[in-house]
Formats: sequence, C-alpha cells, structure tokens
Amino acid sequence: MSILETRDLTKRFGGLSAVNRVNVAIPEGAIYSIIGPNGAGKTTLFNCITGFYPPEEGEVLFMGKNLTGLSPDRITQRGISRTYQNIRLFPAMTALENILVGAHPRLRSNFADAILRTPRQRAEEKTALEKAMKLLEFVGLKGKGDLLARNLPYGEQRRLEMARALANEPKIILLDEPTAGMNPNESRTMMRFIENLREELGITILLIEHDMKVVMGISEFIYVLDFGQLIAQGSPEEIQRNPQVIESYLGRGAA
Amino acid sequence: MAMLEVKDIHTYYGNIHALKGISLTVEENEIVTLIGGNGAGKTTTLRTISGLIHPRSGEVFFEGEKITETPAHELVYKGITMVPEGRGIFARLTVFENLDMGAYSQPDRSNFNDDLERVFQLFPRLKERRSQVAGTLSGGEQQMLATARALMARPRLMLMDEPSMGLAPILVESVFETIVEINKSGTTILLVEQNAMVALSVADRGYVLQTGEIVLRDTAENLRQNEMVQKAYLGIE
Amino acid sequence: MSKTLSQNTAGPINTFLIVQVIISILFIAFLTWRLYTVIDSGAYGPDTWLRFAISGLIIGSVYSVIAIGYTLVYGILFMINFAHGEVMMLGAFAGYFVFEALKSIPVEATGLSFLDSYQIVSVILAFLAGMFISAVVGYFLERIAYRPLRGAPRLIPLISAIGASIFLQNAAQVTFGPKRRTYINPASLQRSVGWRIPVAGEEVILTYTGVLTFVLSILLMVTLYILVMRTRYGRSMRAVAEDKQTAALMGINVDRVISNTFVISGVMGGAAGVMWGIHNGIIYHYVGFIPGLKAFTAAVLGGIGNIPGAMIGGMILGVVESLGPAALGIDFQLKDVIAFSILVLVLIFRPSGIIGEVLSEEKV
Amino acid sequence: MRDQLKASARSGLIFGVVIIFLMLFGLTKTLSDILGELFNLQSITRTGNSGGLMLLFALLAWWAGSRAAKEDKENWKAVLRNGAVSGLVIGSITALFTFLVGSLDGADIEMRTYLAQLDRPSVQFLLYGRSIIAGALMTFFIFLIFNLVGALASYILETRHAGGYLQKKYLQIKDRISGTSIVVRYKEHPQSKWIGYGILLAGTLLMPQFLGKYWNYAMGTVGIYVIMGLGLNIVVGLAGLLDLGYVAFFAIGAYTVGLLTAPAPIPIQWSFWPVLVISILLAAFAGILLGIPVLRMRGDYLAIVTLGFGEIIRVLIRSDMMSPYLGGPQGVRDIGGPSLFGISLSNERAYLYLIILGILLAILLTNFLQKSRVGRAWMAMREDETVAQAMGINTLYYKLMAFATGAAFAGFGGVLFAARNQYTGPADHTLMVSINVLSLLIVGGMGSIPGVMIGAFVLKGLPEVLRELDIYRLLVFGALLVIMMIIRPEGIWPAPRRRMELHESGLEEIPPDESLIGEEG
Amino acid sequence: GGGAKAPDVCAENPDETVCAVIEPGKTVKIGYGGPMAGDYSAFGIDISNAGLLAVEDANKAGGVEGFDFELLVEDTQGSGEGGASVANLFVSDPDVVAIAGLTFSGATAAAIPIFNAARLPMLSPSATRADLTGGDQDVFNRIPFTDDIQGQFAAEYLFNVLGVKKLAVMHDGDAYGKGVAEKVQEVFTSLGGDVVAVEAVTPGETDYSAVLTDIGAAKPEAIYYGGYYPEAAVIAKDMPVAGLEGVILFSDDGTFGDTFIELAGENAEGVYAASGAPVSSPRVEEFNTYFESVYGDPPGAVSTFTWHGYDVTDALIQAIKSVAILGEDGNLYIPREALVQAVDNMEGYEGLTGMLSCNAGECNASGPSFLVVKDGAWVLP
Ligand SMILES: Nc1ncnc2c1ncn2[C@@H]1O[C@H](COP(=O)(O)OP(=O)(O)OP(=O)(O)O)[C@@H](O)[C@H]1O
Ligand SMILES: Nc1ncnc2c1ncn2[C@@H]1O[C@H](COP(=O)(O)OP(=O)(O)OP(=O)(O)O)[C@@H](O)[C@H]1O
Ligand SMILES: [Mg+2]
Ligand SMILES: [Mg+2]
Repeated sequence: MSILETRDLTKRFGGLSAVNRVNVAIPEGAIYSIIGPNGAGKTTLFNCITGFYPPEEGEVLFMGKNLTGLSPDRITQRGISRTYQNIRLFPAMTALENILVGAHPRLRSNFADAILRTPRQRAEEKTALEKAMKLLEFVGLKGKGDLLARNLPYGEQRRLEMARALANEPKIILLDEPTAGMNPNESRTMMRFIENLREELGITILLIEHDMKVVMGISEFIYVLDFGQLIAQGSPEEIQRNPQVIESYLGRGAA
Repeated sequence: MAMLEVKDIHTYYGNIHALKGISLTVEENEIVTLIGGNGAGKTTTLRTISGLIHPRSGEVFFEGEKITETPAHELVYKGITMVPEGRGIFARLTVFENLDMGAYSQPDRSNFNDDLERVFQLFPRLKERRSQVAGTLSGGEQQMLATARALMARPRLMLMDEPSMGLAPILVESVFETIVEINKSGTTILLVEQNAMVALSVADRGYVLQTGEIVLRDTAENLRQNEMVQKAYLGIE
Repeated sequence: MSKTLSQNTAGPINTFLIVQVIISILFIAFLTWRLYTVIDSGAYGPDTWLRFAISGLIIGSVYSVIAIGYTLVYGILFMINFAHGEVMMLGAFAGYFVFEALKSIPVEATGLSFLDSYQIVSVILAFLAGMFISAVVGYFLERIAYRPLRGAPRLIPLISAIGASIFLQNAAQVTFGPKRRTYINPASLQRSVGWRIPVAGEEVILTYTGVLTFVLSILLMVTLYILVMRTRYGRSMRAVAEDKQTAALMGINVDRVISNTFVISGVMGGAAGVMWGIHNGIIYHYVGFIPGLKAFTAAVLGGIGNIPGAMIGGMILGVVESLGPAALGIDFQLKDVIAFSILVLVLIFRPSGIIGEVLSEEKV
Repeated sequence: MRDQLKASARSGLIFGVVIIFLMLFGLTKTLSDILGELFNLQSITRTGNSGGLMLLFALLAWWAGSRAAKEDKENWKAVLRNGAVSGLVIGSITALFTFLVGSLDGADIEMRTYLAQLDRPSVQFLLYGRSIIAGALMTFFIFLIFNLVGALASYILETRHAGGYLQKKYLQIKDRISGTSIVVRYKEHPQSKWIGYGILLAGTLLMPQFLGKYWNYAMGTVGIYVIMGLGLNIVVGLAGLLDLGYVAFFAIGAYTVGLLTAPAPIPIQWSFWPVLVISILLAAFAGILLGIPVLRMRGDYLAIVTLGFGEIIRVLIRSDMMSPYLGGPQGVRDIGGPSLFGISLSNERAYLYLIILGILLAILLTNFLQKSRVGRAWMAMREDETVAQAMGINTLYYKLMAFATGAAFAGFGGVLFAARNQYTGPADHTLMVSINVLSLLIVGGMGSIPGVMIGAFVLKGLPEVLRELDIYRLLVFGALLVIMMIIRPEGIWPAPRRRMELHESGLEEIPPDESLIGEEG
Repeated sequence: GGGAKAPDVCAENPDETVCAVIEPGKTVKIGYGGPMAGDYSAFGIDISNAGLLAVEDANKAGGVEGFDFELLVEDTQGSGEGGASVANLFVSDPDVVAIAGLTFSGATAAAIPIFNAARLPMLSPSATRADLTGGDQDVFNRIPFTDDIQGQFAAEYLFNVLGVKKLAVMHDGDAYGKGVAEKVQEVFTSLGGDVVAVEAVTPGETDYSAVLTDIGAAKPEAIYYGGYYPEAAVIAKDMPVAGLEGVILFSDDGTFGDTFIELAGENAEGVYAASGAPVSSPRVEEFNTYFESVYGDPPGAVSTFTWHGYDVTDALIQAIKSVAILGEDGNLYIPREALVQAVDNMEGYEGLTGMLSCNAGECNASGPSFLVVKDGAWVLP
C-alpha cells in the first residue's frame, strides 16, 4: 500500500491552476521524484500535501487517512517532514536548537512542566538532547551544535535542514531541490546522503530536483508535472526517452 | 589595457575575511567565468566589483579608472551592471516596470523603446507577460527578466551571478545561448556559475576560487582538461 | 522577500478563526443595533448629521496628510517614524511665526498689517515656511537618528525614533515655552466664519478654514500620488522600497532617495501642521503627538505603505471619530475605543488594511 | 587639503549649530551653572555663572579642535590650520548669534514671546554681562583660541605617542588584572560564576538596608520595570510579537488589586495575597482574550492594534461610563498592602524586598521557559512563523501563551505598583509605560537578563538621576536614547548570542535586516 | 505663640524626624512638585515660578533668623507615580520642612500618605479634588476653593442669575473638571433645571466640533464646562460651527485668565468663568508687574494659579518663621509637629488671593466670583 497518495489534487491561484487533478502514490520505503519545468507546480504540490495551501479539490491520503484541510502542525505531527527550496532554517537559533524544534511534535512536556521544571520534563529534555546529538552526527555536523544556523556554510545548512526534518521521526520526507546551488561534486555527496536516509532510517522519500544526474541516479520512479498537470510518469529510463518530457523539460541536449 | 582589473582585493563581512587577495582581469568582449564551491567567495567578488561592498584593501579598475570606492549606483552609469544571485527582481512591480527600472540610469529616454524591443526579441516570453506582476513569474521567467533588466542599462560589462540556478534543464540551455548572444552583440561578461561544465563551454577564460582565494587561472579549454577541476567541479572522476 | 506586509492569506480553518468571526459578528450586530436605536430615536436632525460629516472630513483630511508622511517612510524603510508628529508640530510653529511676523509688519498703503493686506501671499508664505522647516527637520532626523541604524534590526530605529520624538517635544517646550498659542489667521480666514448652508431650517456653517484644509489636503495628496506613481523619481522610490541593493544596481542612489523621502514626508507633515494651526487655531509643543498617533492608526487602517490607503484610512478615521459616537449613541469620550475597535475589525478581515496589497506569503 | 578644510569647516558648522541650539534651549545656562559649581568659579551676572559659561565654551571648542585635528594628524601645520578653520567657523556663527540676540534685545524686542529661553538676563548672561560687541567678540575668541588649543593638544598627545603610551598602559593594567589569580581562577572554573551570583544576590539583598527612603522607592520602581521587562521580553524577545499595548495588563493588575482591596469604589476589601494571585491570573486571562483577535496579525499591524488596546483600556478607565466601577479620573485610593504574620509590609524597604523576590522569581521562570520546549517553540515562531508551524508547532496556541505569560508579569508589576503607591489612577497607565518597557528591553539588550535590569535602570532610574537638569530632563533623556541606539544598537548588555551577531557584521555592510529584533525573519 | 515650647521638644528629641535641624550655611527648604515637562508642564512651571519669587522676597527680607529659604522644584509629571516619587525624594531630605504643593489631585493623593507619615505640612495651590482633605491625615491644606463649593456656586448662578433652564454639562474627564461638572449637574438638577446633555472630551485635542455638534442637537441654553482653559478655548472656538451660536459657555476657574481670551480670540466674548484670582489691589498690581518683568508673561497667562503659587509659598514661609527657633549652637530648629499645626490653624493670612484661614484643610471657603468676557477682558457682569 502506498504511504502517501493524492487524489485529483487541485490548487488554483486566481485563474491559474498551479496543481491540476494530480494523482501520485508513493509506496513505503521508496525514493520517488517529481520533475517539471519552472512554475509547473511542484512546490505547490508539496505545499498542498503539507497543509500550507488548502486544496480546492481532491484529497491527500497519508497511510490511508485523509489529511485534507488539516493545519501544517497537525500534518507534521502525523509524520510528514519537509525541506524548502530556499533553505528556511531558524537563522538565529543554534544548530542544536533547530533540531530540537524539529523534535517538537515528539515531545510531550507542556507549559506547566516548563514552569515547574518537573522531573518528567527534565528527563524528556535529556533524551531529546541525546537524540538531537545523534542526528547532528548522522548529518555530519558533529561539534557544530552550538553554532548559529545562519553562520553555517550553505551545504551544511541544507543538511541541518534535513536533520531538523528528521527529528520529527517522519515516515516520509519531502525534499524540495536539495542540491540546488551545489556543484556536481557536492550534489553527489548529497545523493549518497539521501540514499543513506532510506537505507539506515527506512524513511520514504519524495524529491523535487532539476539536476538530472541526481534524479536519474537515485529515483525509482518519476512523476513529471507541466502546467500543473501530470504529463508523464515512469522509471528514469522511460522518462528520459519520453518525447513529451524531452520537448518541454529536458531539452534536446540532455537526451 | 584590460577592461576590468581587480588587484589583490580583501573583502570582509564584519570580521569574516571573505576574499583573501583576489586578482583578476577581464578583457573587452570576453566571457570570463568564476567557478568554485559554496562559500568560495564568488558572489562576494561580484559584489565587490559592482560596488555593493567595498574591499578593505586592494584596488579595482574599470577601463583604467579606479572604482574601488565608487558606490554601486554610480558604476551603473559607467557601464557595469549586475544580475544578482537569486535574481533580485522587484516582485511587486510588473515586468514592464522592472524593465523600466533597468533603464533608470539611461538619461536619454528616446532609446527606451528600441532597447525594449531588443530585449523582447531576446526574450519573447517577457513580451507576453509585460504587465504581469513579476513576483508571480516562474523561476525561469524571473531569470529572464533579471537578465533583460540588466541589459536595459546598456552595460558594457555585465556581471552575472549563477544565472542557471534552479532552472529546468531546458532553460539552462537557453540561458547560456542568450549569454553567448549578448556577448556577441558587444557586451563583456563576467559569469559566476556552479554549473561549471556549461560555464566553461561558453567562456573564453576562467578562474577557480577556493575559500576566498584564486587557485587556478587559465583558458576555459585548459580548465576543462584540468584534472583537479574535473574532479572537484565537473563531477568527472 | 519576507516583508512584514506579507500575510498568511490562505490558512487552514481553525477554532480560533471561528472565535474571531463570532466576535466580529457579535460586534457588527451590536453596531447595527445601536445605529438603529439612534436613528430611530430621531435625536439628530439632518443638519446635525451634516455637521458631523463636515467636521469628520476636515479632520480626516489632516489625518490623511500626516498619515502619508508615515506611510512614505514606512513603505521605504519599514520603520515607524515615531517622531513624525513632532515634525508636524515644528511645521505648525514655523507657520505660526510667519503669521506673527507678517502681522507685525505694517503696510502703509492699506493701513493694515501685511498679514491682512496680502492674505493669499501670507498664507502661501506660512505654508512654505512650515513645509520647509518640517522638511529640514525630517532630513536631519533621518541623517542623525536613523541613517546610522540602517540595516539594524527594526526595533532599534523604532526606539531611536521614540527618543527623537521625546527630544523634539521637549526641545520645542524649552525653546518656545510651555504655553499654548493661538494662530492669528488673516482676516478672511477667521475660524467659525464661512458659508452658511441652510439645512432643515438650521444653518450649517462650512468654514473657510475647513474648506481650505480639505481642498489643500486633497491637492497635496493627489500631487504626491502622481509624483510617486507616474514619475521616474517615484519609481525609484518604489524600487528602493522593494529591494535596496537591487535598486542600487539599477543606478539609484539609495541614500538620496531615502533622504528625499524624509524630506517629502516632512513637507507633508509641515503642511499638515500649518493646516492644523489655521483650522484649529491652537498649537503647543504637544500638539503633534495625538494627531501623529491617530494618523499612524489611519495609515495602518488603510494599509500602511501605500498612499491611497493613507488617504482613505485618514478620512475613515476622521469620520468614524466624529460620527461614530453619535451614531452609536456612545459617549464621545469613547471615540478612540470605537476607532480602534473598527481598526481591529478591519484587520481581522483584511489583515493588510483596507486597500493594503494582500501579498502572498513568500513562496514556501 | 581642500577636502580637509572643507571637512573642518563642516565639523565647525555642526558644532556651531549645536551650540546655538544649546543656547536656544537655555541648556548653556544649566550646564555652565553645573560647571561653575563644580570648579567653584565666580559668577559675574545674577542670572548664571559666566565663568562656567566660558569654561563650557572652552571645553566644547577644545573638543571641536581635537576633532578637526584628526583630519591630518601627521603635520602640525595642517593641524593648526584645520583647528583654526573649525574655530573660525564656530566662533563666527556663535558670535553672530549672540550679536544678533544682543542687538534685538537692545532694540527692546521681547524675544521671549517667541523663544522662551531668551529673556533679558539670559541674553546678558550670553554676553558675559558686557556690551554686545564685547560679548560677541569674547565668544568668538574663546572658540577660536580653544579650538587651536584643542587641535594642538590632540596633535601633541597623538604624535608624541602620549596617547599611545596611555593606551598601552591601560592594556597592561587590564592584562595584569585579568592575569591575577582570582580572575583566572574565576575563568577556569565556570561553576565559580555561582559565587559571583551569590555575591550579587547578597549585595542586592543588603542594598535596601543602606538606601534612603527615596532611593528605596526609586529602586522599587526600577524593580517593577525589571519584572515587566522580563515579561515583555517573552512576548517580544522570545516570541517576536511586537506588543505596544503592554500597559493594558499592567493596568489590569493595578486595578484588580485596587478594586479588591480598597474601600471604594467597590466595597470589597480582601487581603493582599489572594488578591495578588487573582490579579495575576486575571491579567493572564486578559492576555489570552486580547490575543485572540490579533492572532493572525504580524509585525507592525500587531504593534498598532495592541497599542490600540492599551489606549482603549486607559480611555475606559477614565470614562464616565466606567467611573462608578473603576473610580474614573480620580482613581482608586487607599489600596491595601501586604502584611505577613500581622506585620504590615507597607513601607518602601519592605516593598523593595518584595519586588526583589518578584524579580528572582521572574528570572527563574524566564530561564525555565527559555530552555524548554515552550521557549524553543516561541523562538522558532519568532524566526519564521510559517516554518514553525510546519515543525508541528501550534503557533496560535503558543502565541496566546506568550501573551498570557507576558501579561501575567505585567499584572504582577501592576499589583506591586498600585499597592506600593496605595493609589492608582488613569495617569499611571499611559502609552509611555508601554514605550518605556519596550525601550528598556532594547536599551539594555534584548533577551539578556542583566540587560533588562540595566535597561530598567536607564529608563526609570536615569530620569531620576537627571533631576538635576530640571526642565531639560526629558530633553536630555530623549537625546540619550538616540545616542545609545547609535553607539550600541545591540543594547548595553546584550545576550551573548546577539553580541556575537552584531559584532560579526559591520552594520552598514550587511543588507537591511527586516526582522523585528535582529534575527532574520 | 505656639513655638515657645519648641526648643524643649527639639532638645528632648534630637531626631531629625521630630525637629528639622538646619546648620548654618544651609537653607530652609520648601518642596514643590508639579508637572514640569510634558503635556501639562505649563502648570508646574508657572506655579513654581511664582513660588520662587516668594522665596526671593522672603530672602530679601532677611529670611528666618538669618537663614535663607529655598524652593525645591521637582517634576511629578502630574501622575500618581511621580507624586509618590517626589514625595519620597522630599521626605528623604531632612532640610525640607514644608511642601508648597502638590499640583494636580492625582499626584497629591499619592503623596499625602508619605508626607503625613513624615509630618511635612502641605499647602497646595491647585489640588482641588474635594476628598483630598479629610481622611486619617492632617498635613494636607489648600487655598483654592474645592470643586464642590465651586460647582455649587456655579449651578446656582446659572439657574438663578442667568436664568438658564436647559444646561449641557461637559468636562475633560480629569479629576478636577469632572468633579466640578458633576457637582454642577447635581445641584442644577436639584434646583429644578434640566441637564440635557453630558459629554466628556479628550483633553489635549484642538478640535471638538463633533462632540459639540452632538450637544448642539440637544438645544441647550448654556454649556457648563469643567476643565482647563486650553480645552475651554477650543470649545469656545468650535461652538459656532457646531450650531451653538448664542449659547452661553460657562466654565470654572481652570479657564479663567487672560490666556483663555488670547486663545479663544473673539469667540471668548460672553464666556463666563469662575475666578479665584485676586481682586485688583496695589499689592496685586505690584506683584503682577514684577512677575511679568521677570518671566515675560503676566500672572495668570500660563496657568491660572500663579497667585496661588506665590501665596502658598509665602504662607508656608510665614508659618515656618512662627515656629523656627535659633538654637544656641547656631543651628535653626524647626519642630515639625508644631509646623504642621501652625499651617493647619493658619488664621487671617493676607495673601494675594485674599484672606486665608484654614479649617480642616480648607483655607479658602469663600467661594468664587463669576466674571464674563467683554471686549476682550474679564469683567464682573
Ligand atoms: N502564493 C501564490 N500566489 C500566486 N501564484 C502562485 C503562488 N505560489 C505559486 N504560484 C504560481 O503557481 C505556479 C507554480 O509554482 P511552483 O512554485 O509550484 O512551481 P515549481 O514547479 O516549484 O517551480 P520551480 O521549479 O521554479 O520551483 C507558478 O506559476 C507560480 O507563479
Ligand atoms: N552577508 C554576509 N554576512 C556575513 N558573511 C557572509 C555574508 N555573505 C557571505 N558571507 C560569507 O562570505 C563567504 C563567501 O560567500 P559568497 O556568498 O561570496 O560565496 P559564493 O562563492 O558565492 O557561494 P555560493 O555558491 O553559495 O553562492 C562565505 O563564507 C559566506 O559565509
Ligand atoms: Mg519550486
Ligand atoms: Mg554566491
């Protein structure tokens, strides 16, 4: 069964249908990609799934349950995490704090606990901190926990953003152009890292990317969006040969 | 005499030493590219040349004139424009108004319509959308707009910061085609790119930056053959 | 582009929103009910309503002109120029001194003072002086108190502005003395003299000062609007408002544009100050504070950062203040309560003000 | 050289204009009197200390001269030239001004009608009690001569490396101090900071014993503002909600304790302690109530709406409509104070202890909250509300919580305030309260607890200290506020984190930051 | 008289809280607190200016036993907090023996308990709220008539003398104006008159045409305004426009004064106000001339309490003189309790504002006279 599914999802801005009757289904444990020209509606699709935009039509199903209309915080609590096309960390918080914020839905201590410093709260903070440290190590930022997020180099910010998303212990993670602004070498490192996510943590991955080396390199299945509509789907090989995709997206040079 | 000459500049952000002695030259009608990893200082170099920040030491010359301390807005009148990283379009103005802003430095409004025609020819897509609010354009269209807007200032030297970032492959191609075209029509270009492969294929010469220093300088052809470049920036192993 | 203007327009429905809507509906129901009772009771004749409207529109037009001063600066620097009310106050004083001086100059030919002999010239001189002084104050305010803080977090210039406001208020107090002064207008601009319009058997006075204030405000605002929307200079202002660095890359001298913005906003403030003096007649060192606060509210009500917003916001605020308490049968003492409640109500439904651009949240 | 001369002339011009303004404000007289008293100078005129005036002008000229000398420190001729230019400019401007004023005064024009400070005696004073020409000339030469002196002095100090020598000495001493065993040991053992805190605490607890009634009262006011500052720090500093209507909750606290303990206007007279709790809860509840309609507003919209709330509360308190219940403009009198074991605590000293206790509690709470899941959620919200929500944070709930917590602190402050004065009225609850609390946060350094304390002292204590300056108190205060922001935008004692940030990047070089309090939005 | 026993008291209690001990070279200090900056600074500055003249006069006349007097002027900002703060400042200074204030009832209310505890007698020039005197304190005294008395007289005058039957009542929402206005309303109604409208304005504004329009709709024959002259002038100015031409404006002693006429211009014609200002006399004229020559404005121009400011300071100086004893050690002893009593029992003091005798804190129970503006001057009708 697919872990995440959209059914006839539609989002309009004024007259423009940014996402138009889109159906995708991602099986558990898979790495799937979404590609498409600029302005095709890829990011908008993510925004609809994560609750930023309420869709006009259609629904989002997560592990069989309907998510449509829930607010982003509820959706995140269910186990969907994401990153952003242009990195959106909490720039004046430390790396560690960023991750701890990511763990927010997994922590239980409330306002009263905080004021009274209950033992329960202290114990929870301790384990949360340990987990955050582990994540930091996992993304290769060991020892940089006390640096402000804004002071990290670009690549590390990307990884910190992933660590923050992972702290939510998600079942699925949506990555929006994780290798944007990286050179081929750096992209390759990122690719390895994403594969690791699935291998080691068993997380399902849905990915938006313009870098064809990355997309073709790691995805098992690709959806192609254009003008809000799915124009093709299939394995990387199929997509690369699809004339419509070549025409509107890849360009002849890429073939 | 080189059109642009940068001599041993050191630029800081507060205490951060971002450029540690960069020197480079750009000859008239060339395309020169700067390549380097994240945070190497490429953007900072362009910002220093364009006068948005000033180096703590070192000098910049444009056509023999010292412009080290000249503020950005005056450099535009001298013929240097920049297409900033992340495009920097005026999101709340329309496409037309953006282009109009591009021509702000042109004292002679009579050329405006000609210039407009010229960039619309280069980017027919923009003509279709001339009264659309720029913030709602797609990424590719925004990049076109940023480039077109820079052209409206009739630059002699155009600094471009990662024009292909975040663009679909098909657009990357067309952006570089445009760059070549602009260059052919007489504009010198200093290009910063992550996509080193394509950048080196259109450029005449290139510089490789690492953590604020230039580690390599050569013709584009030679750089493409360079083993270290291949490994680090072209993804060839 | 994460400007403060951006608002989360399309958010998920939630309980709080429902609570908000319920509160608003109750509030509107209350307003309607009060309005109905008042009108039904027939306490006010048409002449009274007209008087309310006139008074509201005049004060509203002054609010608008001041509000534009806030809006211009806000639009370009995203900062509340807290001292703008004081800029206006100093303009009012400048106009006052001009009138005083002209009154003390006798003209042989007419046997009257210069002020009464050449009334139009005098009024023009007063306005020029007010606008000039306020412009100068605005310019130095920016140079001294705000420019060094360019690029600092937004609260810092706000505090600096508050300091400047306290400083200017007290500087005016010590230099001009604490007492209130009466504007001596030229003869034909005597307050409470004007056209008498018969309405329902009563005479409603439409004062010359009021008409002057209203017409002049509209004129000023329209001129400014044209300046900002239609000229190259206005475009450069809008570009700087959007993105200072990119604007510099277009060849725009950002510092100069910002300075000029303060100068223009000072000109508007000075004009408002002189209008205030001519129409309301009494000025003192504190005279800018309350109108300043009101005008800022008006700017927010209309949608801060945009000129028509300031105009509409000012007018609405003026009319609500003058008509609201009567229409709702509430003490006039509570007019500010009504004004702010309307503000909250408007912002709940239109979070960026009445005609503020509803910007979408930065693309996530 | 042209540039140098121009720069000197410009600097002279600025000095000249500033000095003229000082004269217009009448501040020259106050300052001269202070100086004259300080140096025991003879007074020449009845109206002020002319010796002091000369000294004041000489000092200003000295300063101007040393600034002009900075243009070219190498060459003594240039130094003299620049000093002379600056002196000539200042001298002629000020002399012209005194001449003008003197002549107008001589022509029997009553200048006070326009410029309140220029009465006859002060004009005489500005002329050192001499004739117009003599006075103006004296002013001119004082400025010229002392500009030169200042310029030369700074040249000699700098080039003879006397300045450098002093600086070296200072560094040496500093090194020696930080090298001494105590300091080293302190630095090596972070736990020894607890000893520091202990000493500080002991000092604080002993302080009220040594202060007089007045300073106990004044420090109490400062303390109340510390509590409110800590509260507003949660709302603005942590959660990033710009609240300009903070006084509303202060008023709610003050009036609750007033109404429930005073005999009128409501004949309920409960004892202080339960009422304290009720007041705080009520203020917190009001925070939630006021929070609901403004939940979705951001930035300055929030600021103006909360400001509106503050005004609404004040207007309501004053209004005829509410006056039967709230006492109207007359306020509430005879508010009951706390007592413990039958001993009344209604004196300045006991209140100061109560306030210190409150501060300690508030610090503890702030610390706990800041380092908890709640505090992190607030910070995330401040940084990026959209993403915070995407992190699973219910931003609406946390906003209300921030409002409620902040309001509770303000309510607490209000209770202490009203009970201590045994009176509260509408004049205690003006917009200035909100502005003061916000300003103390920024002046002290947002997010830092010592910063809040210093800020509170500056905002509420400094005006008390400045009482010397009479009517110039607020004038000087306003100017200081501006100057403080310019020279220390991060606040006097910023949180280490913010200090780090603002020092990393030169202010003018970083692109404008549009966030509220220093972190990118 | 009463000071005869003072040296014994002071010898028995060398404590500064019982007897002030002024060492040679120091001054006998009198405190004054009022708004010196901000919106209402006109009152504080004006009253303290008059007080300073009283001190100057006293010192010219030799002070007390060769000791000079000094008036300490502090800013209360007119608020309760400021009042308490200044009160604490004064009681912390052992050389302060009496308080010529405070100005504004709110600040005074907050200060009274503090002064009462420290046994510093107060004589206020302007705090008129009725309930300030009385209560369990005996230090507070004042020389203006109270709001209640003024209100009573004004209502009777309106009803009986001017024959007004339909009255609109307005006030500025502050303690003073509201207190008087409410009393007027109460008495006027009890006399059988009809109060057709009651409205309050927000002080500090310079346009009240809307609220006046509202009142105009009720067609009153007269408006009673409780408050100060700035707002009264605005009301006078806006009345014609609001359809209130020919309606009488009647106000209190906060309005009386030349500044009102100056501010309201020709609209001041026909306006009534209560006055606590002195009847003209050579002494008053002399004071007026001198005051104007020193400060530029004549008394009553900046605030209406200039003469009161002089009187309270001078009356306190006289009281101090009556109890102060020069000790053999050269110190000046001022028994505090005796001074409180001396002020409390002040009898027949001849001030600028008339004959003052204190009774339970009220030193002037004679009530106001009412004047009207004719041809740009206040005259008896
Ligand atoms: N908030 C919004 N308001 C109006 N239009 C929007 C909004 N968000 C997105 N759009 C429009 O919807 C379309 C789809 O945008 P989206 O960001 O999803 O594209 P994308 O596929 O992610 O493109 P890219 O690869 O450039 O990131 C675009 O035309 C865009 O202009
Ligand atoms: N505004 C700033 N404040 C502080 N440091 C900065 C700022 N901008 C850049 N830096 C630092 O300066 C160095 C050079 O940055 P620059 O942006 O020039 O790199 P780049 O080569 O353009 O990288 P990228 O490929 O990511 O665009 C980096 O270490 C970066 O962290
Ligand atoms: Mg996208
Ligand atoms: Mg870059």
